[in-house]
Amino acid sequence: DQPEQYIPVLSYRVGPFAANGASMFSGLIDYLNLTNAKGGINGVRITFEECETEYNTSRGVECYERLKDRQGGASVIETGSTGIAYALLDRLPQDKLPMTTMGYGRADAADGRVFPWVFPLISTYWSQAAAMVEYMAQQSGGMDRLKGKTIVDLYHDSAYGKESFPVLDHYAKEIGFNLIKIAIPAPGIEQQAQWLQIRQAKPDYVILWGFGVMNAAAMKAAARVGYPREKMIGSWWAGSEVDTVPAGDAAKGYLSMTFTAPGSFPVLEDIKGTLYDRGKGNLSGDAKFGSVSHVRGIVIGILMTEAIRAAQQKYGIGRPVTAEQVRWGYEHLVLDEKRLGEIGALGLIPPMKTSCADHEGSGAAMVQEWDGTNFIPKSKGWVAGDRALVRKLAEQSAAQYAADKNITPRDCGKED
Amino acid sequence: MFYRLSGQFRTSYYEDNRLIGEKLERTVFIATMLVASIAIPLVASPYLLSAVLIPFLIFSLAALGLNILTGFAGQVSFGSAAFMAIGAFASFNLLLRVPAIPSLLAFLLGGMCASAIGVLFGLPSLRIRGFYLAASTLATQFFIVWCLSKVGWFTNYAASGVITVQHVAPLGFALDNHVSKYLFVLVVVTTLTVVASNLMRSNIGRSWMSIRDMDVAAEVIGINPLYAKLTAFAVSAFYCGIAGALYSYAYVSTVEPDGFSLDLSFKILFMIIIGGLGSILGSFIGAAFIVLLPIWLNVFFSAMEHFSGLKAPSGITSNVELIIFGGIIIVFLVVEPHGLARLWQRAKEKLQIWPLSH
Amino acid sequence: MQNAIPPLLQLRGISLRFGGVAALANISFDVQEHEVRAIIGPNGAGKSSMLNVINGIYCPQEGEIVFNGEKRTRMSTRMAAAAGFARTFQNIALFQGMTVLENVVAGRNLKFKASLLEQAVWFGRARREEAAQREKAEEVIEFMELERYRKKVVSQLPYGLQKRVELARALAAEPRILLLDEPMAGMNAEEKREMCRFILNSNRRDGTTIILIEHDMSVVMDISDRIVVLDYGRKIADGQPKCVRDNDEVIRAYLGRSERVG
Amino acid sequence: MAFFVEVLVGGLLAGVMYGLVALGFVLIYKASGVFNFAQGAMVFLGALTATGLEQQGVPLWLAIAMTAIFTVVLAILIERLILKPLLAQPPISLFMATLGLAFVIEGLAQAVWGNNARALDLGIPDVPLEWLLDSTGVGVSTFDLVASIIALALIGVLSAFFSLTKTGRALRAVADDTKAALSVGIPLERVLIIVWSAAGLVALVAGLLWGARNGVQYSLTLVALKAFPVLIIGGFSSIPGAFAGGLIIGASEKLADVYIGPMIGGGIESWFPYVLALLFLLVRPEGLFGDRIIRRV
Amino acid sequence: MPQTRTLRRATVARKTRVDYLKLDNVQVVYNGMILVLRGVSMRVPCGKIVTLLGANGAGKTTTLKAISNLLAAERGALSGGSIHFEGRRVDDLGPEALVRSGLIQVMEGRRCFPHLTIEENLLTGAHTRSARRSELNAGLEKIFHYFPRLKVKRRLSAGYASGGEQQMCAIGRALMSNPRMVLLDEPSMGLAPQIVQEIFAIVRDLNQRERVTFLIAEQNATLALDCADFGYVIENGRVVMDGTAQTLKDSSEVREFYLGIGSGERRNFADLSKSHRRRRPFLSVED
Ligand SMILES: Nc1ncnc2c1ncn2[C@@H]1O[C@H](COP(=O)(O)OP(=O)(O)OP(=O)(O)O)[C@@H](O)[C@H]1O
Ligand SMILES: Nc1ncnc2c1ncn2[C@@H]1O[C@H](COP(=O)(O)OP(=O)(O)OP(=O)(O)O)[C@@H](O)[C@H]1O
Ligand SMILES: [Mg+2]
Ligand SMILES: [Mg+2]
Repeated sequence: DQPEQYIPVLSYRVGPFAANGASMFSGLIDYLNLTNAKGGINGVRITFEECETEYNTSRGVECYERLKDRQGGASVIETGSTGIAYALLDRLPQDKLPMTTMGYGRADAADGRVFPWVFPLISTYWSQAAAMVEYMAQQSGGMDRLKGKTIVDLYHDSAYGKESFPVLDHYAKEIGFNLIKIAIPAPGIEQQAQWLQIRQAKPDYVILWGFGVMNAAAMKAAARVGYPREKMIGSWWAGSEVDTVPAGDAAKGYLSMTFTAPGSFPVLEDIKGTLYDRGKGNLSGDAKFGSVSHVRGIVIGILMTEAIRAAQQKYGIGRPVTAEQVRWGYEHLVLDEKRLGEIGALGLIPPMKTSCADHEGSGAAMVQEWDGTNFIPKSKGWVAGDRALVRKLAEQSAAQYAADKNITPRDCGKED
Repeated sequence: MFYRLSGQFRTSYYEDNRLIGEKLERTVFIATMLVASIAIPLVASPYLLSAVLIPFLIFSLAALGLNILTGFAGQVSFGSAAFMAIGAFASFNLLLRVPAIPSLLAFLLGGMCASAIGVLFGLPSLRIRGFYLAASTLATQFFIVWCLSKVGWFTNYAASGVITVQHVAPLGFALDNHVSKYLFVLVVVTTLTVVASNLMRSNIGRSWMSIRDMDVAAEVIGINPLYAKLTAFAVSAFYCGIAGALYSYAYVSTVEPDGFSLDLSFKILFMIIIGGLGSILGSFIGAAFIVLLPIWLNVFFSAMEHFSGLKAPSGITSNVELIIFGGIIIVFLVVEPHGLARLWQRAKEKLQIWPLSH
Repeated sequence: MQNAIPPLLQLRGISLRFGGVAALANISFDVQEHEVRAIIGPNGAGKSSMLNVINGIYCPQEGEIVFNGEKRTRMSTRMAAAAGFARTFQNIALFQGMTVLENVVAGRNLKFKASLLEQAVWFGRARREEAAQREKAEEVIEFMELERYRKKVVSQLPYGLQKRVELARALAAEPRILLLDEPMAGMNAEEKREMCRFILNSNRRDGTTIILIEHDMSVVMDISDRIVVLDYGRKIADGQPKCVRDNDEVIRAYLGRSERVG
Repeated sequence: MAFFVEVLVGGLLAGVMYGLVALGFVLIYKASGVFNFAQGAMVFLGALTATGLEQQGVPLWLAIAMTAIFTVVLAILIERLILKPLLAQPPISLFMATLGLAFVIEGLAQAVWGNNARALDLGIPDVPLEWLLDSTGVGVSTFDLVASIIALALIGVLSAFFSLTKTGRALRAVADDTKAALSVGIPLERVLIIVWSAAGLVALVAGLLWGARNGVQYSLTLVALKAFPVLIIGGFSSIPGAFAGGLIIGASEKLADVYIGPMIGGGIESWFPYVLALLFLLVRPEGLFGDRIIRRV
Repeated sequence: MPQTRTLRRATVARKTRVDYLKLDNVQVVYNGMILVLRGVSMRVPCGKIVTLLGANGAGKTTTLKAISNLLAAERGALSGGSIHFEGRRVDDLGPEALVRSGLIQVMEGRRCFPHLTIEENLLTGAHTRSARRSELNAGLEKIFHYFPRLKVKRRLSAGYASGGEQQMCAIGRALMSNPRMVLLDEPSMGLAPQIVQEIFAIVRDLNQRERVTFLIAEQNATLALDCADFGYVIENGRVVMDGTAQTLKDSSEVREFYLGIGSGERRNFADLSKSHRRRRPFLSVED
């Protein structure tokens, strides 16, 4: 029998965020299936089991507890939900199970010394905010040109919406631009008043740190008050087809951040050829193939298999590894251009390298534009903000957390 | 046949006022408690304890709280999650800011805070009734959650408003593993359930029910609606507050105000309606129904797929589960509109006269 | 004779209007302690409204109420309860979700003194009180011959029994004044007789003052000491049964010629 | 000042859209005294079915007509399977049943049509009318005008239906006392089907308009949330109340958000309408136009 | 077409003249458990007035509800027996169909629609009729003629009306349907003596002039028996006595328990002695 490595999939395919969740988790499953179709990871098959969380914390915890010990134990967990990820935070060290929070969750978890089990891979919210500012500066012709400009942060009034504050506040003070924060309470289906305010403020950019229907509503409202969509930059959770398609023409020209580049890549072709053309794709309806959410799911899968591969490299090739060993793998990911090229994902994500202390790996992001039917790259390559600043903020915050929770940070120097 | 009440005579009113009247039921209750407190911690898997039983008990407690207000005192509320939030955040702040405060006391005071706010938001009930009152309790729900997330002090200025609760050891009993958490929750929930039953068989319980059934007549026999309604709000909010504290300290440990959303409030309301308004047992049955049924459906469908080897298109199963869940709610209501507890009671009555049919 | 003792309850110039329609216009009458005082009149005359004024559910626009020597322009419902008013309603106002026993014990709620905390732990005073009040309530239940229904939820009882439970709830409060709004509607002769027995027993044994609205003339004539007759908000007669019975205006407005009385 | 007017007008127009959603609730409440939790799901279902059909290549008008027929069929099913067996049961049980219904509808809609977000183009432009903007500085779009006209027309027709026709009277009777309504021979079955069809059609209209605004996606179920405060202010049982309540909520919510919000941290739209509604209720416990609460002993 | 239908109905009615309404061994259970009617059989001939006597809780209301098929709304059900109306089996017919075929019930406890005005209440009674406005107005006038008090209060929400006014409204509402058979549940309850007289006068009048058949559950047995042709007495869910009104009036039990006449003369209500025989005089059925 082929050795097996087990990954529980905590997905949400019904409920308010099903449109995102369904494609994303299909992407993950597609990549796992692709890996298996190619003989697994050095011959180790990946098995997985899905559990519906409805994006609901309580059900997420239940799914986690139900699946984590199945089939020889879970290797890694990825919930796609901030609430569930938070709820699992305390359970991970006890279960010795790594969790990835790709593009969401606590930004300070990038400090692996305090959060040994959490991996906010590729980029955190803070890196995203820094990259946003960096992009605006590029467009304006330099950081100093931002001085005196007005930037509106239209944010979802929730924990998520406020994630950008520390970084944006810092930049606003340092560079001297005028930051206006406007909250949109959930669900945010009606934004007429806020957009009238925005029009009055005549901002140079509007950051749309939105979620769900709020994004389409914002684009529509922007169109109504005549604010150019080209000046709106969404966060990456405000940057998928789910957000732009419903807005119809109003979305044309809209920009958003992303940590996965739009476009066609060999790995996508591979999945299409190996799975979809043979009717084995996981998406219901091929229309969503290659959509932003789908690709993000694929990337989650890539990172999972790469971490397992790295762990095998150290602990025994061709044998299943334990969750603790997978964590080691996650801490020693080296996805340079060469490796990315081998996977067929060169350019799909920024090259990244993790370590015991750095659980983020990259910190870069890309700006994409909606051309009416597709997202296309807008920024020239990957953009990263002030990495040192973000790292400093993360370390401060993590230290605070460690103090509150009586955690002694790991000494990364002593680990290999 | 075995379910017979004959031969059981009560000789004093003390006896007739007992918490659980029938001998058999008493035995069953004691057996359940023994199993719950000894057998389950010994044999149950961590999964069962920490992902099923603990949330079930906590939601039962919240449902019980809401049932006191809605089922017994007749004031429908959509704000129970907000009171849970108050309980959670008040306990968090007390433990954070009051040096050396015993955690049990912090929880108690957290519940009291919820109580106090409950009284405040209960005031409109003196004038507003029915669905109007229900809809206006939404103000409570949204306002409190907004406050908690806007005022940094409540979340100890956490950047995004998320708090991670402290490790606590009530009465030296550290809540650091599934079993201890489960036992602690079990003790709290049992105690509060007994207290609720006491209230229901006392004068205050009757006052609540009379206000619910016919407020004019209640006033005419001398019941003070102000007192009755506000105590109901207070006690209910207290229960929800404690449930909130347990939710954060014995279950998820990292919470944000938005976690106590309207959805949660609705969920708790559904528990008591499907379980049975005005029934303590109903709160538990309802919580079990709403918490466990989706899990069972999920497990069932996974098993089906596993055994049949058929793979339904992704997303379909989840939607089918949802449809079945809704369908089952409707079917149960059609069978017994007064909730599962009433269904159970009717089954019991049938057993008593079995094998005769009338 | 009656002048010697001041009346227990006096209503002076009571007027009550609902958006321009006068339900009661300048009504005055008094009630002596221990008497059975009947109010009769055609439908819509304002009898129930009168009771509502007496125990504070309606607030009259004019007039004053003198109870036990105290003058006030309106009663408050709870004050009335505390002062010993108990009442039954024309449209049964029982606590439908509660059992007969609970309804009757609830009638005694003013006798409970234990605090919320004591009730919560079911200890000491709360426990003793519950048993003591229960005993009293059981006496009433026994007296009203409701033992068989003690643990039945009232909503499932037939109409007539509900009326009886309502009377039991009122009697359980050991009232000083009992306001009865058509307590015998929907009963047959024998059942009415029983109700009369309960009412008169309370009146004679405990000295309860009774104000009674009833449309069955034989009952009213038999058991009441004095009768007030209202006619669309006006008082048209007041006096002892035999005077009222023969009053022409009463016959015209209310009794009708063919009513056989006694 | 101009800004104030602009916000005010924007709020009023938003209010019209809220009122449209509230209207569906009112219909059911008026006919059965029940708060229909599934109204949001019905809004979603209506819009999703219409767009789903359209994407299958059916012309839009035909898709809408087919959806309307489907709505009536759904109403018949609801009557048969839920309302009839739950005849004359306490409103809270019916409320719960509508919750079950909401789950069924949501699950069904997504199982059939998938959970993609879709755009819906009704062909009504949603950009401010130039001449109006130029002359008054107030942005009102053709879309707003159409929505307002539709809302007013619906409200007029439905009010007339309820107050002038025999069936309307029967509906109110059913809400007051179902058993008594049965005893006088009101055909409950037909009456309920009519109401639920009407509520379904109103939901369809609301779904189409909201869908054209924000796209057709699950969050359409959330527009129901906006209807709560509208209902409280207007009164659960008043059709014109839904409209008036919508205007009041829309206008005050936007003004508060712009003028009060910044002072206390923003995002007050989440609770402001409810608190406002609560204040209204303290003065008038049955809303502005709702049926008076009759308490008489 | 409507004409032929009436014609057909009429012939059916004539054929079954003897048993216009017929109950055979009807049993009713509430909640699937509580057996309330234990086999009630009765016959109501066409064009007659029949009264139903019985103590509180005997099952009068339940019998009437069984006939008009209103039990389902209270989770009650017919568990045995059959009911025929105009020769047709009707126990599975909905209440609406029954009203259309001419049988209407006035429910116990008034049951007006509180938020509708008195006039609207009356009009709902005519829901099954496809009458023109003028016919409706004529109907209204007829009711107002019977109950002048209602005319005064026609614009008042029924919920605010006095008990008696509501009762008149409920009766008037049923009459608005132009019924051919009326089930009256305690029509005299809460009405002033004059109006009670009036009600029975109306019953007699409708019966004689429009040949409306009545089944009346009534506690004012004196009046009911005066007005009725036949009577049934039920106790504890069973018919324990039946016969012409006169036979019942002459029976000593009925005299004592329903008419309040003990040993030849009316007993005074102020007499506190317990009656020598307790309730349930006819049969000692188990509790
Ligand atoms: N919904 C119900 N559920 C259970 N039992 C019921 C229900 N309705 C009535 N009963 C029972 O049925 C029996 C007969 O009731 P019913 O109302 O028919 O009596 P009735 O003869 O009309 O009495 P009354 O003169 O008091 O109106 C009673 O014992 C009552 O308890
Ligand atoms: N809250 C109210 N609003 C409007 N009108 C009212 C109100 N209460 C009573 N009325 C009117 O006042 C009049 C007197 O009513 P009341 O109930 O006192 O009559 P009643 O003498 O008890 O009659 P009945 O014998 O029929 O019970 C009635 O015409 C009634 O319609
Ligand atoms: Mg009256
Ligand atoms: Mg009856």
